Amino acid sequence: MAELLDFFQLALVKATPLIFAALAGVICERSGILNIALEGGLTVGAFTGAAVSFETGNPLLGLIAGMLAGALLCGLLGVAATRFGVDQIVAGIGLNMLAAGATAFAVVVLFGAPGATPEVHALGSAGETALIAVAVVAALALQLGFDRTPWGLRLRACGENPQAVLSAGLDPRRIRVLATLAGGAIAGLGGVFLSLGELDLYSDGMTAGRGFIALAAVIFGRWTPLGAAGAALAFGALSALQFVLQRSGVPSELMQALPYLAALAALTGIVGKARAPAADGVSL
Amino acid sequence: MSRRNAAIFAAVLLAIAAGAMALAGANPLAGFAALLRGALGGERQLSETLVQTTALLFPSLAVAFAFRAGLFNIGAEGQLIVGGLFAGLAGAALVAPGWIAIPVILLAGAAGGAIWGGIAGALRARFGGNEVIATLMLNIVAALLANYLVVGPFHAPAATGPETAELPVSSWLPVLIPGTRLTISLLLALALAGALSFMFARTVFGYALQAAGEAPQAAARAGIDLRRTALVALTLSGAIAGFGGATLVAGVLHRFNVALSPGYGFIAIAVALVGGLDPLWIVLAAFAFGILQSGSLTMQALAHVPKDVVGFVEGLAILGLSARRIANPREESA
Amino acid sequence: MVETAGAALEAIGIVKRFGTLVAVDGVDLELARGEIHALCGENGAGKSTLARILAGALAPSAGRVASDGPVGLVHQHFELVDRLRVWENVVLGREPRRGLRLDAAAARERVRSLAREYALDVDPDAVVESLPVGIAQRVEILRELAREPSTLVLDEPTAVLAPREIDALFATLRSLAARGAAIMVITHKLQEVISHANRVTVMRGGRVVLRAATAETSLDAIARAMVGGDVPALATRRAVTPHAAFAARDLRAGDGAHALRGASFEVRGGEIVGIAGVEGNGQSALCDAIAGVVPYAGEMTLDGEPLRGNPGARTAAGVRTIPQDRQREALVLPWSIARNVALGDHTRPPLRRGWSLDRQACDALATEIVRRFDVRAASIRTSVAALSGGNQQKVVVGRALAHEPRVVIAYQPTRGIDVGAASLVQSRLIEARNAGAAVLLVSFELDELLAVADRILVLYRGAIAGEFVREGFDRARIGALMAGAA
Amino acid sequence: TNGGGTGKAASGAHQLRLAMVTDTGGLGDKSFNDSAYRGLQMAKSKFDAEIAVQESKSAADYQPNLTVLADGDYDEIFAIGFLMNNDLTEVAKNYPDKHFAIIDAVNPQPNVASVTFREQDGSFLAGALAAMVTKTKTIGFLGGIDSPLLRKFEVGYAAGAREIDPNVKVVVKYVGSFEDVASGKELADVMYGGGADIVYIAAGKSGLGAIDEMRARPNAYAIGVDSNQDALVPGKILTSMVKHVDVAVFKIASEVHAGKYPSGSVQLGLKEDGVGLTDFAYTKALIGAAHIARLAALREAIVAGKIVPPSTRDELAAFTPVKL
Ligand SMILES: Nc1ncnc2c1ncn2[C@@H]1O[C@H](COP(=O)(O)OP(=O)(O)OP(=O)(O)O)[C@@H](O)[C@H]1O
Ligand SMILES: Nc1ncnc2c1ncn2[C@@H]1O[C@H](COP(=O)(O)OP(=O)(O)OP(=O)(O)O)[C@@H](O)[C@H]1O
Ligand SMILES: [Mg+2]
Ligand SMILES: [Mg+2]
Repeated sequence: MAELLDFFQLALVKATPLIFAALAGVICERSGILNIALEGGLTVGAFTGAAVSFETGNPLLGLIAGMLAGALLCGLLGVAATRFGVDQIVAGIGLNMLAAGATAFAVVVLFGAPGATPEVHALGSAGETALIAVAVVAALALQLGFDRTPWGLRLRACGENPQAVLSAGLDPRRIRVLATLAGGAIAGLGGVFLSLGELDLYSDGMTAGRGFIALAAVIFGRWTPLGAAGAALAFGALSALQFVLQRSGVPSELMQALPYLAALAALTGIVGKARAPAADGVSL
Repeated sequence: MSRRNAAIFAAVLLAIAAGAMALAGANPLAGFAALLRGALGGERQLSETLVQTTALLFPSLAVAFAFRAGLFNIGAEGQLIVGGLFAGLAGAALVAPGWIAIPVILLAGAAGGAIWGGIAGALRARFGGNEVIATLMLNIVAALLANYLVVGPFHAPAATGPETAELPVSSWLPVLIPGTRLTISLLLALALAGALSFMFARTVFGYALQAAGEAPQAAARAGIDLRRTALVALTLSGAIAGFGGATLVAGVLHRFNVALSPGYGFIAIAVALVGGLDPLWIVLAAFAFGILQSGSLTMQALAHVPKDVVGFVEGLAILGLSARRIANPREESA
Repeated sequence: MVETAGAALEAIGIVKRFGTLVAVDGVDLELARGEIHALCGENGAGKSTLARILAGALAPSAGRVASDGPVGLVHQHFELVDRLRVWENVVLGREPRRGLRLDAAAARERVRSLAREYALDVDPDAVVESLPVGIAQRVEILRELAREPSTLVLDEPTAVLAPREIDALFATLRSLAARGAAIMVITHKLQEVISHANRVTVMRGGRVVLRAATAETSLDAIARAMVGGDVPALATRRAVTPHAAFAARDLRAGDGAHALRGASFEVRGGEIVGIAGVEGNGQSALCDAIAGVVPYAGEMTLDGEPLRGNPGARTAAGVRTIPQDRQREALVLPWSIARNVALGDHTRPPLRRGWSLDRQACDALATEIVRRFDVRAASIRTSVAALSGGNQQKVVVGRALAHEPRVVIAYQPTRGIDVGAASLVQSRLIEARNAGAAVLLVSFELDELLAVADRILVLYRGAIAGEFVREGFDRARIGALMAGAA
Repeated sequence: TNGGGTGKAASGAHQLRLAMVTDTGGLGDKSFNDSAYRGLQMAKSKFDAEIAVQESKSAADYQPNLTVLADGDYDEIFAIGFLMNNDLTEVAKNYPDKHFAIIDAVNPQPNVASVTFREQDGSFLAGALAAMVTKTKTIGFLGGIDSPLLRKFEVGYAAGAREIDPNVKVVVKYVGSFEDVASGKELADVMYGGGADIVYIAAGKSGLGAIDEMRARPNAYAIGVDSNQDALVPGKILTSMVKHVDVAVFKIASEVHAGKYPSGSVQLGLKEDGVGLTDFAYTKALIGAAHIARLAALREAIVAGKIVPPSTRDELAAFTPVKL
């Protein structure tokens, strides 16, 4: 019983950054921006959170700064995709490289040694628990926001037919940029969870592909906040299971590959046919 | 992007790169000079640049091949890895004269890449699954698979690292210039670029492929089977990338190693787009990125510019170059 | 005559340049409250551009627009969010709220009351993608009406509507005008202009070439102004001995409201069979089944042989189609004319030679089509994206008729193109018939069928409801059958 | 020669110039690249040497990186990591007048000095220590990515535990990454939560997370790796299995400074002080003098060749305790 509880706790902890990133993905994709740069959003969020907490000694400021950094990075994608007609996927790949390079470089410049920051003031286990709760609440709140508010309606419309949004007298570019800013802030929070919630430092590569698992969760969750959060939770449980079952005969690489294989399976429609937003990935 | 915007963008990029170097305590001018000298400064430098060009060229042509058919293959990286893996396994196992072994190794690589691309193609053809996501996921699965096989069942007994056994010397690709790593794979890549260029411009197959990419509904009405096209295009695209992985194994490393690629498959997307998806321009674009790849090593050594700055600048470049429209030249006029 | 009560909108000296092209070249226009104003002109005359400028969706290069209230624009191609509900589409951007929340009940009620007020019957909870075009158009109009515009501009609103729906639309517009709004309708259907509009403006090459009250002008005068001369006469039909060519037995395809439910008919060589009917009665399914792009049940034969296989095999057998959406279903827009003319025939000689496409043969074919169909293009290397809609259509028709087709399936081949081009296309169909082809012509415009067809079949709810031969064409009876009379 | 834009020593005296090529782990790996770099920095401060580092992004970079440095006038070029061995052979042949050294591999070229370590020896002592101290009779090994090198640590550790007490359970887990700090922490949580009270952490940066987890748990201890990590959490890191890459690099640098260019290969084990446990600065009381004495005896046995710690899983299966 206690073990089961431990397992659930571990699954939740594993899932939380995925939930944040997946929610960010849902917001962006429902507005029509296919955001491959979630990984980069997590990275800059984690780094900025740690760096600002180091400089100010205040992890809450770090949290805010991490969200801003995520918003900035993904907002860049939003602006590029709405103002410069970029190809979103290529831009996303570029942003991921940029985020990885810039943070690694900044670690050297700011802290004198490569690889990782020193330990910083973190949010502590209370903060970690709070952020886990925030992730769950955010999923619920976003679902309600999508279904029940004018902004949700506009966002959904924008991901389906930006032209129609334009002729309804709204500016789809603005909506998309706002969506990437909001999504980026949430992805940044996912990064902050890693560096200041679970841990108390930033280390190069610490996001370790979580942004890509989140993309899979978005599909698996059929582009809805609750669905994506649920998928993220399932993927979190898979990783937790991987930890527990390791070396019981199953290759650990296979266990690690499960979320990605699950996403591939989702593409076959076995979890039910869901369509991506019609204008997902279509630049304006 | 207009020519003027492109110029402004390039200037901004250079400025940011210079700023980053200065921040790192390096002299930007020395950095750029080192970049050029390291890439083009002599026969050896040039040959290394061409090695990088070749390494980029295969996945770039692979990406262009799929894009032309309207399929966003961002899985060239995974296809390259699996191709290299197959080539490494075949090459280590095969004891045969070079004229047999080398083609077999290269074809094994192509087959590996084809399988990996074909999975995405089948998902697309059979279920309409989005190939962007499929190829993205397959990249990660490829890396895990390679690690599992190379550390586990196929680990070379003598090797300390995650790699397969060394290929017999007779199975190495012949070098073009003695004392360098430049092999006939460059010629193969150029020939492939030429063949693809001809294929797109002249052949019925290329015609159908591009029609399916540009106007799927019209193509379907013209008797072009879209599902088959998706399967064939992604499979062949994967085969090209996998072939490239095999040339790295047989020509550069002489074994498969999990660190085979620094992300050639991702940079290839930028290369393909900069080359306007036109094989001949892609050759030039690959050369330009080859300069960056190979010159950046010298930048570290001579100007003490950290490698992360190079990654950062490459990211910026890809971001900027993504601003070229590739899809529909006819903009929605509203 | 409706009383006009001053100008709702006034445009002065409007100029719009795209690069070197002057799309609108100094247009003055005044729309009066209470009037229905028709805007006509050949393809590329600048109508849509002007409309967008009037509605504020596009900034003019010169000139100014003054209006005494919002200007609504109903687009040529609908701009609705397919996967949202009707009410969501209508209130988008002006949502009623309760606190932070969207007040869905109020929104539904708003749509219902608007629908009642203007007699535009629609279910607020229907998902748009499930709606037939005529209803979707109502949604688009409702959305504009919800903004209470003082001027409403509609760009080719009737191109996709059935005659009855057209009448209903104009009834709505009339009641809107009666409340003091100004209405401008762009259309290529000159009969509508005469029957429903108060005034007409004709554009040509970006300039206004005719302004008139409809009561004081004629269909012919408008057409001549548009074309800048005489409208070319239709080709004459020669007597041919018809022979059985194409036959369909109990053909079923598609599902839902637009399905084809068991149609049996034949089209003989040397005859044009017109399919009359309101859109959405199975026409698409019929054409798609013959082209082989959708699954179907039933049998088809060509000269007694079963017709099977994929679209390519059918093309090879001599079945040629002119699809309904030329830009998506027929052309590869970025490609040149020369490259486009091979599409569908790229797998066979004479256009194929070994592994390659024979460029010379493609060029020769393209040159021939451009000549015979009067395609207005700089050269055969011009990208078809740069052609106007009418000229694109000519390329599509030219390609379909190029290789001595045995069967031609033409779905609304003159939709959206100007009278001159339409006449040319119709003539070429008649010539193909004269040469022995079996032509199946689907049109929602009865006038076109009456002018061109040898025989008319009425399609109603997916089945053939009546048949008329040319000597016995009965406009009223056909119209009644189209509307579902027994 | 190619002096680049780098500053030359002002005086006539020759300035020592040293360079290294990292493997794809790069600087900041908290493992042997960092350790080698420390060695270079020692040489820098001691001999006023000029140092340069070339980081590699892929396996294909090794050869050009080595070549670029060989073209510069460096007195000694260090190749860090076994992965570079083949490429080094090529470059060493092409530059017979240049001097190289490689860590973790044996290279036959005359102008290359090779240094390898017997990680399993030190790990054996770590395992023995853990088996002596554990209260739960369960200890853990946490690796980065499963690979032959890491298995030398894992297997030596397990053998050492078996030597002391065959009933001690050794839980082995791999993070699957050297960089995933969070997963390192979570896995540590699983291991400590599953009853292990001591975990030997050989996971690069992922290990930072594991240490973080350990710190927060009462009665949980860790054993560090590669460099002396004892001070990270004083009293809770029992010891560190140090692998003196830095010392080896510095030693070669000193010889070069003295005008001698070493070549041939050395294998550094316990005897040569290439590997070994730290001095229990914070944990003497905790471990107790008896255990420390027993460790010393084990060390002697290994040095004397009476115990040969296994280096592969097959050898481990065949390993039977010597029972001194
Ligand atoms: N966005 C644009 N960029 C460049 N040229 C344009 C653009 N939009 C329209 N044009 C040009 O302006 C001219 C007028 O186009 P417009 O769409 O107004 O014609 P139209 O009268 O509506 O034609 P149709 O009857 O075919 O709908 C055309 O020649 C077209 O080439
Ligand atoms: N970017 C562009 N450059 C040049 N011409 C353009 C461009 N975009 C649109 N056009 C022109 O604008 C005109 C109007 O485009 P639109 O899509 O409305 O076609 P259309 O001529 O109205 O055809 P339809 O009969 O289908 O309405 C066309 O003549 C087309 O050539
Ligand atoms: Mg128009
Ligand atoms: Mg038009």
